[in-house]
Amino acid sequence: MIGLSHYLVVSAALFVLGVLGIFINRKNVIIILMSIELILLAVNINFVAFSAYLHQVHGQIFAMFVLTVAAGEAAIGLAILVIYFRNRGTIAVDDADMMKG
Amino acid sequence: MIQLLVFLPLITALVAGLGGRAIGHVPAKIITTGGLFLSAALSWVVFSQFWLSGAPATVVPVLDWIQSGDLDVRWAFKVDTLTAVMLVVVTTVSALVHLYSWGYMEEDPSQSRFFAYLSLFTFAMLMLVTADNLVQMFFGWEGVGLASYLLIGFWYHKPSANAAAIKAFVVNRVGDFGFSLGIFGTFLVFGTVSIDAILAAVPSHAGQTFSFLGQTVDVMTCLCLLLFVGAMGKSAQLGLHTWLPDAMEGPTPVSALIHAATMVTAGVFMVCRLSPMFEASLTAQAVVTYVGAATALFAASVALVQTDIKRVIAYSTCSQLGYMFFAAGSGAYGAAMFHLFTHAFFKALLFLGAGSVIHAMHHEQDMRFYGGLRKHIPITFALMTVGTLALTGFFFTAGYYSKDAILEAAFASGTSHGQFAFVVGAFVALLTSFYSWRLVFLTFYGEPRWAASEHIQHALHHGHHDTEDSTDSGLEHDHAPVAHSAPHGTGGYHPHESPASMLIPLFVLGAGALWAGWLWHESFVGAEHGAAFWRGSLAFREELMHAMHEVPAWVVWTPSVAFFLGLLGAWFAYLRSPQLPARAAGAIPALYAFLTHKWYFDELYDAIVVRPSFAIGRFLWVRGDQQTIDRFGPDGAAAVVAGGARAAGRFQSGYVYSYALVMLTGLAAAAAWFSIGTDVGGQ
Amino acid sequence: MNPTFASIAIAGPEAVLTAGSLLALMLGTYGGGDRALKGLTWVCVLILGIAGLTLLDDPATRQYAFDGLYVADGFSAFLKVLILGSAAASMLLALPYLADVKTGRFEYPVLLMLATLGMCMMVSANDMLSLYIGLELTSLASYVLAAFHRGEARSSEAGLKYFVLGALASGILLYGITLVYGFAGSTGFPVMHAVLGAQAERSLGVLVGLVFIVAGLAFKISAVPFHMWTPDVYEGAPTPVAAFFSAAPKAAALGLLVRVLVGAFGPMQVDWQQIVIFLSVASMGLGAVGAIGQTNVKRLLAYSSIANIGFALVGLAAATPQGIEALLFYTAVYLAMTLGSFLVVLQLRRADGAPVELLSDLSGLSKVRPGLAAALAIFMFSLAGIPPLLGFWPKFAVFQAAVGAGLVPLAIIGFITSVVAAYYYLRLVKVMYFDDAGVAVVSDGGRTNGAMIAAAALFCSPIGMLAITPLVAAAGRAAAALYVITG
Amino acid sequence: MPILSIMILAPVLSAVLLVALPGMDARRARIIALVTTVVEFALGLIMWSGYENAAAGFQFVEKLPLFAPYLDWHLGIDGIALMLILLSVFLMPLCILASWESVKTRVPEYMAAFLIMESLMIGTFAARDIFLFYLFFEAGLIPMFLIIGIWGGARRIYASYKFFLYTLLGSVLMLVGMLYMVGEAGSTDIGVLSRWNFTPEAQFWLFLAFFASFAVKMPMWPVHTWLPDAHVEAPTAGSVILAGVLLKLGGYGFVRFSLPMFPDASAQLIWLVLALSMVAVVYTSLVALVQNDMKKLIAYSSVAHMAFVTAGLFALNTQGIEGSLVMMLSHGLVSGALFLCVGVVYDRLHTREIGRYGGLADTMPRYALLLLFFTMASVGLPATSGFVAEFLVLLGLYQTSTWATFVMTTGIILGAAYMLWLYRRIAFGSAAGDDTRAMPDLSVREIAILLPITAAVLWMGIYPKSFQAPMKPAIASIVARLDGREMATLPTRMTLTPGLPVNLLPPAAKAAFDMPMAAEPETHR
Amino acid sequence: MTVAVFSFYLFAVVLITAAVLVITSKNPVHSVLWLIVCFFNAGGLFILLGAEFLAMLLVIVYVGAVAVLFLFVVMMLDIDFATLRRGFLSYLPLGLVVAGVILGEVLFAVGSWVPGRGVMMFDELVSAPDGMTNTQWIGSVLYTRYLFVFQAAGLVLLVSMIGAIVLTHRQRVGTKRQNIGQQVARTPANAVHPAQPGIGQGIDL
Repeated sequence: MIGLSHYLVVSAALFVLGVLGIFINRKNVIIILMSIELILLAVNINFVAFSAYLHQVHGQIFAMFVLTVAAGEAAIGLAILVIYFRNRGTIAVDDADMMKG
Repeated sequence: MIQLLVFLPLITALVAGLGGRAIGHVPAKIITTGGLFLSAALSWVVFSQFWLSGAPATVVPVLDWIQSGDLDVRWAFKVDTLTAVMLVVVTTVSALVHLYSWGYMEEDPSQSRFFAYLSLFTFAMLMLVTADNLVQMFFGWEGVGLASYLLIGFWYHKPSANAAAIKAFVVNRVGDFGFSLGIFGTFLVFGTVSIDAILAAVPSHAGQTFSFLGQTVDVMTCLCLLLFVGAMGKSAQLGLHTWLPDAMEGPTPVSALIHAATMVTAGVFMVCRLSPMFEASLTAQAVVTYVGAATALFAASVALVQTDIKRVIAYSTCSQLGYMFFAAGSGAYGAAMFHLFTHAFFKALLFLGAGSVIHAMHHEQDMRFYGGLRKHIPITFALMTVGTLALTGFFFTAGYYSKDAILEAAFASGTSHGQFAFVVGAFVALLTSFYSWRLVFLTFYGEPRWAASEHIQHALHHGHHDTEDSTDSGLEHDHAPVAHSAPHGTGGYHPHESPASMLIPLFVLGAGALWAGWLWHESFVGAEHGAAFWRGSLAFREELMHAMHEVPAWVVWTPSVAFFLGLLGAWFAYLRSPQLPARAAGAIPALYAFLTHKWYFDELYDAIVVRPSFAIGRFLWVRGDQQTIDRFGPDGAAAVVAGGARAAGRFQSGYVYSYALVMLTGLAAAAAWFSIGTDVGGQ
Repeated sequence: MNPTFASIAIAGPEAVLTAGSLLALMLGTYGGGDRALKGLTWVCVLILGIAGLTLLDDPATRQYAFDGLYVADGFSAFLKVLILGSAAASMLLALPYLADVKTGRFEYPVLLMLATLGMCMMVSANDMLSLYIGLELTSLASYVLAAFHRGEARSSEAGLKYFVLGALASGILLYGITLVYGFAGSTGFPVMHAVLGAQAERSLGVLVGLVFIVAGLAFKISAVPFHMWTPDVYEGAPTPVAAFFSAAPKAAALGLLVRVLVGAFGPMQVDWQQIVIFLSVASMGLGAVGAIGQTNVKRLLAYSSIANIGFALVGLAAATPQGIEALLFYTAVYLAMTLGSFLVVLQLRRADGAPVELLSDLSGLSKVRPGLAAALAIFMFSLAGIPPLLGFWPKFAVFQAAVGAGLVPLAIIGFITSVVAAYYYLRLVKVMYFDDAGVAVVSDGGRTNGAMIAAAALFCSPIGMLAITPLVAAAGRAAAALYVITG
Repeated sequence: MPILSIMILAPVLSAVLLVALPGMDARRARIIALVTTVVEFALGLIMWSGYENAAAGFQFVEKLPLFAPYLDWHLGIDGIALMLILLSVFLMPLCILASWESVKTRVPEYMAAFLIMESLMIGTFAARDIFLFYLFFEAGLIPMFLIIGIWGGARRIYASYKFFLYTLLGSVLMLVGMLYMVGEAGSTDIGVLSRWNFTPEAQFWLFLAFFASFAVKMPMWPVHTWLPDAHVEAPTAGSVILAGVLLKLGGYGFVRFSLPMFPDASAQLIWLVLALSMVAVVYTSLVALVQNDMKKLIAYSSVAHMAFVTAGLFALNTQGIEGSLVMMLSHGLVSGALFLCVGVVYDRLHTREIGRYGGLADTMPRYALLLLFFTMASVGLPATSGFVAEFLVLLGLYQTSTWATFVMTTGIILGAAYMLWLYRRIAFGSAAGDDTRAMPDLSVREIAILLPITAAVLWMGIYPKSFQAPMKPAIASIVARLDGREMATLPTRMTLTPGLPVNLLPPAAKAAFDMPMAAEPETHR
Repeated sequence: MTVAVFSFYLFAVVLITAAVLVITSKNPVHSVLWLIVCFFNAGGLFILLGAEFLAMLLVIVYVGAVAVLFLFVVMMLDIDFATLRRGFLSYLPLGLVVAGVILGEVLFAVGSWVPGRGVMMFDELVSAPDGMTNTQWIGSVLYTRYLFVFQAAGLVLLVSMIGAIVLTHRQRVGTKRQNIGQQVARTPANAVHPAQPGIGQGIDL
């Protein structure tokens, strides 16, 4: 019998993997963007799971908007990535340290 | 009248001091000297009122001063016999010294300043002796200290004079420390600082105790001793005496006025003024006696080996002050005052005479370079001899009456400290006689030894005499002994007698030295007349005065024997076989060194007070302020903050993953805080 | 009336801003493009003004709209005034700069206006959903603005960092929202409040959710330890954008945080108080300490904004109407101070025409431009919280609230950090007044900016103290409005 | 006529004019500043003449709710405030005159800073609202920071920072305390708070919070180290104001706040204050002895003098408090004058190193005379203001603790030592160099600066009643407030045992005398 | 039921594995592909939960648009993949610790999951009310209850559109483009530019 907590556990694992992906990665910003997508996916799983078990549509609507925003976010993120690459010729995270201190 | 008497010197001092430059030296001198003579005349009028017609004691209020809570201090003049005696002493000697200084300071470029200081001093001294309350007395006390400071340091180009001035002021401050505590304690106990009120209330507080520095002590003993510390400082008693010999750096008239006749006796005056308090504490009296006796002995012993003419007299002063104190300690306040009175005449005479000698010897003060002066300055010689006779207590001179009175009173007091004081006093009388005559013999007899003196050499080479400027010569010229000095002493130098302005005061004082004792001894210490004379202005113990006149004959004769022994000894050692002192010094070098080093007091103080103060000060400044307080305080805090800033900067590495890590660490920590720290339960 | 129209009427500012931003976009696209930037900017300011006007007839009572997704009350109105005002200022102050560095693109005011719209939605959010959308609207526009100077590596790096971390923060926030949603069965604030209020024990899930939500929002206000982006982004972003970031979004995010914590998590006050206290202390401390070694004015002001957020959070930590009032008052004054500081920096150019960025560029400013130096000194002393400058009083207010709530240690820590912070504010003064003139500075910037500087300086000066009474009264009404149903 | 508001606002207006008016040059700025300060002084005198000495409570009260809800514009003075305001407005024209020639750069700004300083000082003393007080109290940091930092010496930056941050840190704790108090009492009126009875525990913490601020401001040992630095680096007039008035804010704070508002804590914590004061006197006096920098020496002497102020205040009796207040006035005049004297020679030789001077008695006799006078006043010679102050303080303190008095009184010895040592090195001996010898004597302007202070010092020393009388009702009310508070058991409370000599007491009672007093719980009231 | 259980575990395991591979792949192209796998499996989970509409949306929007966008960018940016491999795991330990702590906390939180008082939580999945399909259910509220957010989401997309254009749109130098605004605004005054070039000097156009 698959219960709510199963989904929550999957989502938790996915969330943590997304988180891990952000700082495990030193060389490629694109993977960071993908990690963010993973996090949002985890969120969506949560929303949908709760929505289902609460027997509400609200969670799903929320998840839908999260998807929408995530798409927009991805667009912006990639745009920034592109101009960053244009300026610096690299997308390595390690190189993004012009400003610090 | 009393206001005029007291304030006249102040006014003249201000005129001469602030306007001296504008009005010139001579007018300034005329104003100050004139003012002082007027004051002196008024003083004699006041004194005669008390002496002859028995005027009542009065208090003349002037102005409100400090009022706070129960404390009410006013500027006011208290005039009674004791004050009148002091007025006479102060104004007379001061007037004479003013006159004397006309000649002595003739060529000093800033003599109007000198006269202003003298008058200022006189004003302060008058405020002291007319004080109606302890605070005003303190005002005078400090005022004379200031004047003394200024006058000792009058020749401020001389480092030694500056050092002596500071020393005088600071050592006196040590005394004032005790005096102030005494005043505070007195106020606490009596609720007033008015002398009349305090003395009236003494009986009701006798035997009370209070807590002082955590100890339970007898009120009267404690207060008297604290006040006596002040007296010790001002009167250069053993322990706080070190400033007095150094004070001889000042011009000689100053020594005569301040450091012989008046200021240094303020301590004695204070003890006498507050004598009913001292009467209430046997312990305090004993302490006063012992200190006085010890000082008398100490100073006399040091005087034996001094070679500076002024220092000999200074130690003599110190010693005589010891006499006065042990007289007071023995209960014979009248005798103390009497000695104070006569001492003022003959000691001022001696100092001024010494000044005359110095003047003649072109500011050479070392007796080793004197000798044979009696033919060159006969008047000075004669008057110095008069002074010496009086000091050493030759029959019927002033000193004879007062010193005998003291010794007899000490013997008659019947207390153990009195007896002790008597023995010491008698011995000191012998020493006094010895060193006094030694001074006379070295100065006026024997062969001239002047040539070795560099002052004389200086005068000879530069061809000018009598310039006060020559005091600078010590700085400007090499101190090395002059090699080509003539073997037979004069070196071609001809001392000459001082001008009239200097000699007149000598004559007046000489008269006082000769006859003041004879004239007034009945009034001051007479068993019958004494009480009527003092009329309660000091604690006059009639029974002691009676006992004094009934002491055994050997007691009466002791001082005279001492006088002759001393005279004989001095004659033997310095005229008959002049090589004897050197041989004696060689025989007991330790004692000799002990005496020439003035019992090592200066060295001791230097080692335990002066140098440690500077060392501690430097330690506290560098180690305390800079290396501890600042280092751990503001600078330390700044360093901590700066370290924090560096740490924060290190976290701010610029890498996005480290930023994410920080964020997530924060998140994890906050979540952990609730996971662990909160008692969470399901439903 | 049609409920939708009624809702739109309630959400006046948002409606105006939506229409206005579309209009501006049209105007920009077809009305001359980038050359019309100045005119377009003034049009946008006008639109913001109109949006502000719709707040005037704001009724005293609380009004819900859009099926409870939106709320309009005194609290949101107060914050919207601040947001609209500082957004307008941010638009205007950018004009000379953009013209100077040749990135004067018409999208700048449009994006700013869209961000402002998002902020208005944030402070009016009554549901996690509208909160999220508003937040993202603002964030996305902000990411773009940070990288707006696209030809410059630092700007794009700033945009990248801001984006990555912002997205992470959004993820954290959302994850927290899901947890709470599962618990409360709703993301509407009133429902959450009610459900949580009915709860006897605290559920760990909700606590973790709360922590995640606060963390996500703390990122937006750049509270420590979620502040890491701030210095880098302020430094890299174009200066007017940094000025914008330091002002309006802070007000909006603070308002949002307050709304969420008080409106939704009110019953869990004990818990979030602890987090807020931590955030506050950490922000004050790090803001103060971190700025000390800085040589870049923008970076320094970034740390300053972190510290100031810490101080503002003290009011929230008090968790009383008085504390919220103080927080609002703080925000209002802070906006003037930070915008003023940025305005002065923007007003200056180095002799070679480059914008002033380094502290050393300001050396001896007081001799060259005494007026500007005096204004900046006023802002610095005000930020340092030295009476009688106005900047002292909001600090005073928040700490008064903290002491009133029994948080004396917090107040003490806060004051001590304010002393540390004073150090670097003084450093600016020192550079301007005590040092000798270094690089020649010239002033460049329109009369508008000059007037804004003068106004801000006057407001922060002791004369501004006369504004205390009306401002505090307004903030008090706003805070009271927040507590209407929950209180 | 709202004379206090006028006195506070007039200098500000004048300062604004100075910096805002176009075409302002140095000469005009000086004249405007001088005229303003002289007018302020005249207003101060008018106020003094209108002050009712005998009346208790506050006079010239003004109240406007301008800054509700935080604070009111609430002004009023009692005798203590009156005297300190007079001190401020008296010193101010002298400061302007002292800077007449020595300050050459940015004169309008300089004068403006001083005028603002004046306004803030008056405000501090006149404030009747606790936060208004704080406002003025703290605001003074800004102009002083600028004065030290812009017109100061070589290490001015370190000194200005240290001054600013140190005092700021001190006062923030006080602000927390104030917030608490206002929260408790529900009023910002100093009068109300002075009558409010806080719980002893609250008093304890509040006392410490206020103490942190006032101790730094005084400054008391060991938080005094900012003062020498600030003094050394500040321009002459800055030092005068710093020593003359700003240091008094701490003492004023103790009188206005600590004593009446926290009487129990004050009584309980006198050991703390007295201990620090005792250390300060000895410590800083010894440190002063070894200084080679004139200003530093005087700065350290200020610390020692301020220790007398604190000790006197915490004697908690009429004489002590009155003495402290006189000490504040006196020190304001005397140390101000001493700094002015340093400034005179600094203007000529541009060094404060003592070793570079010497023999000024020859070259500058008038200067030497005045310096001697102020040296003696600093030493506390009777007939100068310093004596009245020291005497009252120690007299009052003696009734509270003999130990403290004993230690503090050594200050008069050490004080004499370092001041005379200073004087000797400057004025006596011979000139250290040709430049020293060539220094001209005091100009008319300089004499005009120093003579009024001389007159005031003498006046206060000989007839202090003029200055004490207005303060008496205020002090009486403070003493009444303190009356009967349970005082900390000091090891050496001065107590007079009744008439019986100790050896006549019963053995038990005698034993009690031998016991250390600290062991007896609060028997001495 | 077993099918459901099996499907759940299948989707879950593949999802997690793919997610691990997304963040650990050395080649970003592989990462994108693994991301697509994740989306598909998440969609599967959504279907198991009865949210078909969202599952479709996920596949269409993400796989169809977002992931392709990623791929597009990855391919477009001329990245030197060889240099990207270096130093891959050096940050791992600390990251793992923090991630582990967060995972632990979240699991701890969801492990004891209970809904709030008064909240109806069903043990089993139930379908939409009134026999509506999931899509109908969503459609019934999306334009009514959620109008506000829907419109706002439109604005979000607008912003991202503007943003992407602002940031990436370049006017290439050397290409001739028509600028209507310029053409309309052209006046005789600025059309003619009289010049008097000196000898040997050109004119600057």
